[in-house]
Amino acid sequence: MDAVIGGVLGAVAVLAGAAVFYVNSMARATYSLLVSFLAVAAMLVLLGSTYVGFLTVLMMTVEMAIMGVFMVMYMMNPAGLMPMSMRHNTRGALVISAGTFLVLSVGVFAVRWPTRIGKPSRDVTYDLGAALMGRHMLTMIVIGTALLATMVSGVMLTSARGRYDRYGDELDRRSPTDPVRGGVGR
Amino acid sequence: MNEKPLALLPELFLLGGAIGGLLLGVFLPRRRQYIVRIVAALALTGSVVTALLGARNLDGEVFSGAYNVDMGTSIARVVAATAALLLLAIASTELSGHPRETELYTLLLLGTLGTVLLAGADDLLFLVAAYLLASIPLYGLAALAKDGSGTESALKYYLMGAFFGIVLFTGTVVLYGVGRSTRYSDLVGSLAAAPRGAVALGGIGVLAGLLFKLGAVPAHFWVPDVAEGATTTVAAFVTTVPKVGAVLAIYRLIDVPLSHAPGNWRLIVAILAAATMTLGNLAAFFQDSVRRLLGYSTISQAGYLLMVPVVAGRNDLALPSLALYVSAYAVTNAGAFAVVAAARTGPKLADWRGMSRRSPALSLALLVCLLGLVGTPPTGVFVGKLTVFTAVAQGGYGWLVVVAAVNTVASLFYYLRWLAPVFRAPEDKGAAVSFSWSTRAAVTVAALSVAVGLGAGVVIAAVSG
Amino acid sequence: MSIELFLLIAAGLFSVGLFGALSQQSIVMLMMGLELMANGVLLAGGAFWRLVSPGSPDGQVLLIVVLVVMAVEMAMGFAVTSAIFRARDVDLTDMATDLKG
Amino acid sequence: MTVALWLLPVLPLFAGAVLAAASPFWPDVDRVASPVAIGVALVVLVLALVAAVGRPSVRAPLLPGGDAALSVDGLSAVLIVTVAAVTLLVLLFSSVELPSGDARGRFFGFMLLFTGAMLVTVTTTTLVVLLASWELMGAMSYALIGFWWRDLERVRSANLAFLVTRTADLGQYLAAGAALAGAGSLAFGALPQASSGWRTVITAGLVVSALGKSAQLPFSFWISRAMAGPSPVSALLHSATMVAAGGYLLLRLRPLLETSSWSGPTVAWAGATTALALGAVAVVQSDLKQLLAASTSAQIGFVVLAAGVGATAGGTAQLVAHAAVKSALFLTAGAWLSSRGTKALRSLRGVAREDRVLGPAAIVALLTLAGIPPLSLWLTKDSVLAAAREQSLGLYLTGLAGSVLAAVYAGRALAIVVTVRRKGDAPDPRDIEEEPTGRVGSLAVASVVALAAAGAVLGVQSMPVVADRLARSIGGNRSVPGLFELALSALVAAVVVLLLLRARGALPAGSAAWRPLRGWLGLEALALRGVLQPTLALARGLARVDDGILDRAVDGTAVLLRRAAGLASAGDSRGVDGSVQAVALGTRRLGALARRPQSGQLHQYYAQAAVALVVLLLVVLIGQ
Amino acid sequence: MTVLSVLVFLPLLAAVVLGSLQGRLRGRNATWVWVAVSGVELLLTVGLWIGYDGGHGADYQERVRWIPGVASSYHVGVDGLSLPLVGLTALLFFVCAVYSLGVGRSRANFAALFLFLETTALGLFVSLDLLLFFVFFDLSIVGMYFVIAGWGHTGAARAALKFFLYTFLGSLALLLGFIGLYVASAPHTFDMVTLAANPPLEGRPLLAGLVLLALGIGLAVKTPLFPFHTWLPPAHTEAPAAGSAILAGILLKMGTYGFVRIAMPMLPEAWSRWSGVVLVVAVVSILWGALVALAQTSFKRMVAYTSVNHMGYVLLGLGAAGATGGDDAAKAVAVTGAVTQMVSHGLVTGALFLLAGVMWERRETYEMDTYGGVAALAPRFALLLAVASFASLGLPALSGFIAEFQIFAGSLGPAPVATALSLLGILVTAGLFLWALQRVLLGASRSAGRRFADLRAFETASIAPLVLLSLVIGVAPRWLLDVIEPAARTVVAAVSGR
Repeated sequence: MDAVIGGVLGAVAVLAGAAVFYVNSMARATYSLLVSFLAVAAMLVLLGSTYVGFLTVLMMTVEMAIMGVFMVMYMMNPAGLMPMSMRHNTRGALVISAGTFLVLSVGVFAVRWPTRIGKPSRDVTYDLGAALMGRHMLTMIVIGTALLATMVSGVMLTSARGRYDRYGDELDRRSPTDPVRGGVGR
Repeated sequence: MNEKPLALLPELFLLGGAIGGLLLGVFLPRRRQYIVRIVAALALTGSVVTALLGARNLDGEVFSGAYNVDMGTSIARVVAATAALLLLAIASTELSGHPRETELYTLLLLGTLGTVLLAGADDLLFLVAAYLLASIPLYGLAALAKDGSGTESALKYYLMGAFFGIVLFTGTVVLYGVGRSTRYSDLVGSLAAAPRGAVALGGIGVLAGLLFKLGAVPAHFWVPDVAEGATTTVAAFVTTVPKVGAVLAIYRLIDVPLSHAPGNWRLIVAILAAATMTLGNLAAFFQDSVRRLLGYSTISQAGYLLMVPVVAGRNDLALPSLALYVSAYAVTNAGAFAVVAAARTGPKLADWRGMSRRSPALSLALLVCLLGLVGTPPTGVFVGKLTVFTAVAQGGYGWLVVVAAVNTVASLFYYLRWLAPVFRAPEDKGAAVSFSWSTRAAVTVAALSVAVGLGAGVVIAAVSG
Repeated sequence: MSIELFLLIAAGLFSVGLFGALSQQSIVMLMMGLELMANGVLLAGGAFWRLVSPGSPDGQVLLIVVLVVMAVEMAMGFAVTSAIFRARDVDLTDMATDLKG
Repeated sequence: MTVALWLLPVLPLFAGAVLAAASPFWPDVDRVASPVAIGVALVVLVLALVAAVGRPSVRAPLLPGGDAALSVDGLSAVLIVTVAAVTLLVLLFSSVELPSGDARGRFFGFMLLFTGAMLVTVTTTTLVVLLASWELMGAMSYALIGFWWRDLERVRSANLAFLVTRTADLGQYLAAGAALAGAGSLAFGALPQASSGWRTVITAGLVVSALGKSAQLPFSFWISRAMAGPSPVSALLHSATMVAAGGYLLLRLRPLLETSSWSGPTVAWAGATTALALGAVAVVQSDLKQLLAASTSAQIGFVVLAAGVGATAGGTAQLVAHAAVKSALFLTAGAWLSSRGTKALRSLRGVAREDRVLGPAAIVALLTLAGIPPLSLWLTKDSVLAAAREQSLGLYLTGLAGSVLAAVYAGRALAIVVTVRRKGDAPDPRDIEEEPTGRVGSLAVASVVALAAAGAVLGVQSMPVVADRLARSIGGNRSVPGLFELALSALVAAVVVLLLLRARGALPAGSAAWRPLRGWLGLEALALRGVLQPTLALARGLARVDDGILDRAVDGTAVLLRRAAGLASAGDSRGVDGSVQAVALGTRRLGALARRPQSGQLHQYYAQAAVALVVLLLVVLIGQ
Repeated sequence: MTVLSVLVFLPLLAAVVLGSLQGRLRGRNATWVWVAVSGVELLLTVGLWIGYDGGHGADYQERVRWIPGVASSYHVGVDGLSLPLVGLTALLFFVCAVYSLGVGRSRANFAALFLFLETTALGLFVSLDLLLFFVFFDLSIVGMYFVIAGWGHTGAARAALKFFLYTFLGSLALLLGFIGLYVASAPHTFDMVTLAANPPLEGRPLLAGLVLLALGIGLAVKTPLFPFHTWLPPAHTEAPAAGSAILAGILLKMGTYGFVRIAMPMLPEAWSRWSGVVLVVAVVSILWGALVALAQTSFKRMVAYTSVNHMGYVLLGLGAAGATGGDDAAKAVAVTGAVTQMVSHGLVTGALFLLAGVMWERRETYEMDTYGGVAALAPRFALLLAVASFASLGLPALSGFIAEFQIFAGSLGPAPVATALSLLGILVTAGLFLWALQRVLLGASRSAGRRFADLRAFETASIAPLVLLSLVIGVAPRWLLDVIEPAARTVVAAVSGR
């Protein structure tokens, strides 16, 4: 039964993924991607990693929303009003990705995967938390630092005007001078 | 649980410097951001000093085997931080007073931290995290100037990085799948009995991610573009510092988890090394842009660096030779970029014509650095190359040494293409380059590259223990 | 539940994503391709945890890490895209080819 | 005593070097050169006499197995005195006869250097010193033949003489190597003890070098070109010393020649053949100096013959007597050249009648050369021939024919210079080479007279009493010619000379047959065409190969490719350098190729990276 | 710090001082500094020679740890093989300094570069450590590149690049060989003395052959030997006179010195085994160099090719020492001759290149056919050119004869055919020098009205000592041979395994 559900969900995930590049509107593509992610999240839940599955759902939904905002902001073609093909080297991409799939799927069946050892604990999520706080703490600290780096560089790249533009080279303006009034700090 | 926070003091210096600098910089006037530079320099110095002190008494695995404070990590700590320190000198001339100077230093320190962590990673998960930390700041740095070429280079850098990041995840997941763990200490045993095909996929994936950081074939495409597009400081940084961590991480990967795994991994690395150095050299041959030329040159240098992991753990000379080469390379490459930054000349080789008249000191520094990159004695790279060649020959990869030697000769050609106009009489009397602070810095770095060669004995003795 | 099934689906997702990464001109669409690839990796990770070594939480941590890293990378991607769009009004990779040779 | 032996060569060598090198720095050297040189020559003569009496030996370390060793024994004693005496007389002659405008410092310097080298040659006992002096003589002969270097033809003659003799000298290099390999020593005394294979090389090498120096066949032609030098040079080098050195060496190496059965006869035949062939060449020459040059080869041929048959004493006597006679004749020719302005025989008709002292001296010398009794060469030659007859009749007959030819050429010259000048015998203006001075210095005449007289009476060496002593002193077997032989040769010589006098020196017609003889048997042309020109052609060909496509590389790639294609089809070498250039071209292409992936197109980067990764994966899977 | 270190690094110090003072030195002051320093070097060398203890092993040894990790140290010393070359180096650099006094304007950089080159040359000859040797080997290339590129004639840039690339390739091959020696030695070391005392790779013919091949290529390029010689003619043609003199006189010796110092003692078996190949290369170099020189029309190119020929003689002697036949005494003579030839060639070719420089100074061409009759215009020039040419063609009483005679005499036994063929070389050399003298010096002065000023004092003072020393060696060589012979015997004993 699980196998059937897994197979169906998998088919949904792959087909929705394929649809991302088939539909001719960015908005639809975004939705397809979300569907694919949701299907995978469901499979993760099916596999017993409930927490990660739901986390995926949450994160991906938000991410797709951001992506939508992003498109509205910059891409000028938010709802696929102007259908257009934005592909290049389709044939080459097809050959390479098909080849990759071939190699991978042959590998999937050729390899004798290790047999299962052990059983999932009763509370997987608790164990996960313990591992994150214990053995993998340093990893998480590093990822945290990476988040800091992401914030710093992300803000640096996206902000059109930095603090010296707004408050002057000496940072001595009382209030920032912005072309559009009402920004942060007003 | 063997959490020894003090064992990570050098890393904490870097992190502290980054955070402290950032907080400080927010309140500093634009012209006085040099204070952040001083903070960064102090942090880096502290990191180097504590790393040197720590190298005397290595702590080994810390934090449940995620991180390994061994000689390799110590090398990365010292070399990466020292290189970053040298690059601060370039930054001080190029980007002093820049509106995003504070962010520059913060990201430099974070990138350096990421590199160091990459070198010390003893767990695939940690490796992924370190990869992230070593990459993210650099994407931002590449676009620091926010000009057309800078952002383009950042875009390419980022997209390549993202792609190879996913390849790295893939490898990690597959190795985890067949090895039942992500810790190197577990993988040594479990991968030995693992199915060949899966290990091949996983190993290639992880290796590919590190090759991206190293700037080696087939993940080298970003290197020339970033070298040309980004500011000089950043170009120098991304072609110098990440290589330190990447090559040590590859070394560890070959030495530990893949040492008994199916597949001839040493041969793969050897092939990659040969391909990388050859491609880098060939592409540099008729390059007219100085920065791109340097970019390709760093690709070929990555190839030479990659030679050492081929014999990782095979003989006593492997790690010392890597230490020597990587430190010499870092200094020399930084020196070359420092000269470029100080010369303030056009982007083409032809623009360098007559530089020897305009600034003899700078020309001499360039000579030392470029010949150093070739491996002319007595610069550090020579001794590094020599010991690397020796170690690799000792490990039974004589053909790789021959390939490297031939490549070295070939590389001479394009370095000379640069040097030739420098020492030719100028067509018109260009303005003399003043003997400024930046010139002095370039000359100092060049001198340092010779000093590494002359003091090679000390380095080897320190690394050999 | 056989592991081959999940891995096959993961391989499919990975390949579809790869196709997108290779063929899409738009930077955002390209990033969607990368996300799909990561999606496949995520699925494979989940399968490995459950069907090979469910006894330890390492697999779960791996999934978390992949998820977080994916998100971080995407965030960075948006930032870079914003920057280049601001600097030169570029949203297609084909438009950013000044640096070459 | 040992000091005298050291000084004997060192003094002239040092003085000569100083004189020769001084003029660029001190132009006035030309004024003091001749007195200094004559003084040195005088001292050398004294030293030679002292050494000849005292028979000292000296030695100093030079090379392992080859010390710088000099020693005076019977043979050397005779020769050092001869060399010193002839040198003194020739220098005396030169001091008055050399045109005043010439670079006297250089001339006398080289002459002294030459003398020193010759003195070393005849006193040394090791191969390395022998080779050194041997080659130094060759170089000095180059310098002296090319003395008038503004005339390039003379320079070419000098080049030729040097190169031909050096070619023969290679034999001595081989011999030295073989001596070191076979005997472990370069001393003469050790040579006969060398292992047999190496001994063959030593013998052959030394024989070749001696034949070359002595202008024996097949090297004879260089002496013809050597006549381009001043006459005193010919008087010293091409009669008494350098050409004599070859004969001397063969005499000296008699013990070595005796160790093999082939070497003696070979040498003897080489000498006899030269005596015959070059005698014939001498007969038909129209130039006095050329006649004398050919006759020198022929007469030294008898010395070589003597060495081959072991008649060491006879050979020595022939060598010494010939040295005096021929020096006198060359000096006479030189004197006539300056006083009459010509050395062409047809323009010298009756000159001996006009010079009251020089004339008779020349007549005596020519008669001696012809072998007229009781003059010296009659006796010395016959004693050599007597020894030859003991070995082989053919050798004897060949030698005898050679001596008949000697009578013919000497008689012809004699007939021309003594017969009265008739109408139509006036000097041909085309023969006038330089402005005639019309007079000969008395000092010059005196030296000619002294030499001619010495030449005439030196036959006493072959008188039985003297010859016995000489043989004891020098070694080797002694053959006394029988009365019949002596009478026969005297008669033949006399008849021939008388016939020629009657014919006023005219030769029978048949100049077509004589052309090869006039042209010295065509040996020079053979050497030029057979050796020099092919060598030059080879050199140019190799140079082209060496330059390869270097020069044409600038013409661009198209030419390069066309050439490469052409060369590949022709199978011709495009040169060493060309391949370097081709590598450069190849890398240029590769360089362009290596940059092609860097298209700036991100999706292409992705595609390449993906393909590369898949390939890597397959490599891991397939690789062992 | 022994006298050797002072000797090696004093010029470097002076070079640094000159380089930093450039522009502040008036007139010929920089050149005078150069003369003074190289003069001190010469005096030091003379002192070194007088104090030399010709016993076993190297004298004046000094050893300081450098890279202990790979058993490499700053190890210097002189023995019978290196002392003559050290002397030659000191003399030739001094002479070039004096010669440059005649070149008018101040050239601080030029002087500094030559002083730097002097350090590399001296350092190389006294090195007793492979790495140290390599350091100086490579730096000499760098220095010479700048001499040619900076002060050469019109085509200098191209010629310099070719020189650099070619010789650098050689140096890399050499490095591979050194690494091979290091890896094969037990315990691993780069120390020459240790390696020579205990040669690695005995009984491993294939590896030893490969290492020898690498060393051989590296040294053959530098020497240069056929077919690696094509960088030489353009480099010489374009280089300034003093540069050519140093290049031919000193730098080429680094190659041949490497053979006798490194290849033979450290790979004796392989040297013996492959001596046939060595001999073939030697013979081809001799004949090729001589014949191609014969065809040249440019005086300087001609002299350059004769260098190939003369270096071929050196290799002939060394190759013969490795041949199977022959006794050790004869082989020692050959090796002694080879080392003597290095010195002799340095003196003679140095003089010839300086004379070529005089030709260029006067008429800016090396084409011999444009000269003729110069002897009438410039007797001092003519005298020195003639003597130097005769020394080069091996005339007795000059150094070339002593050298070549020993090579031939010693080599004939072990290698009869090769030696016999090589003898043809001296004949061709004789021919080409006579022809050259004829074209340049002799004949009626073809260039009526064209002047050719005779040698000036500085020129005479620089060239004459070289010729005179060649004469001294030619007449009384014992003082030199006494130094060389013990070392040559040691080398031969090593190669023949006795």
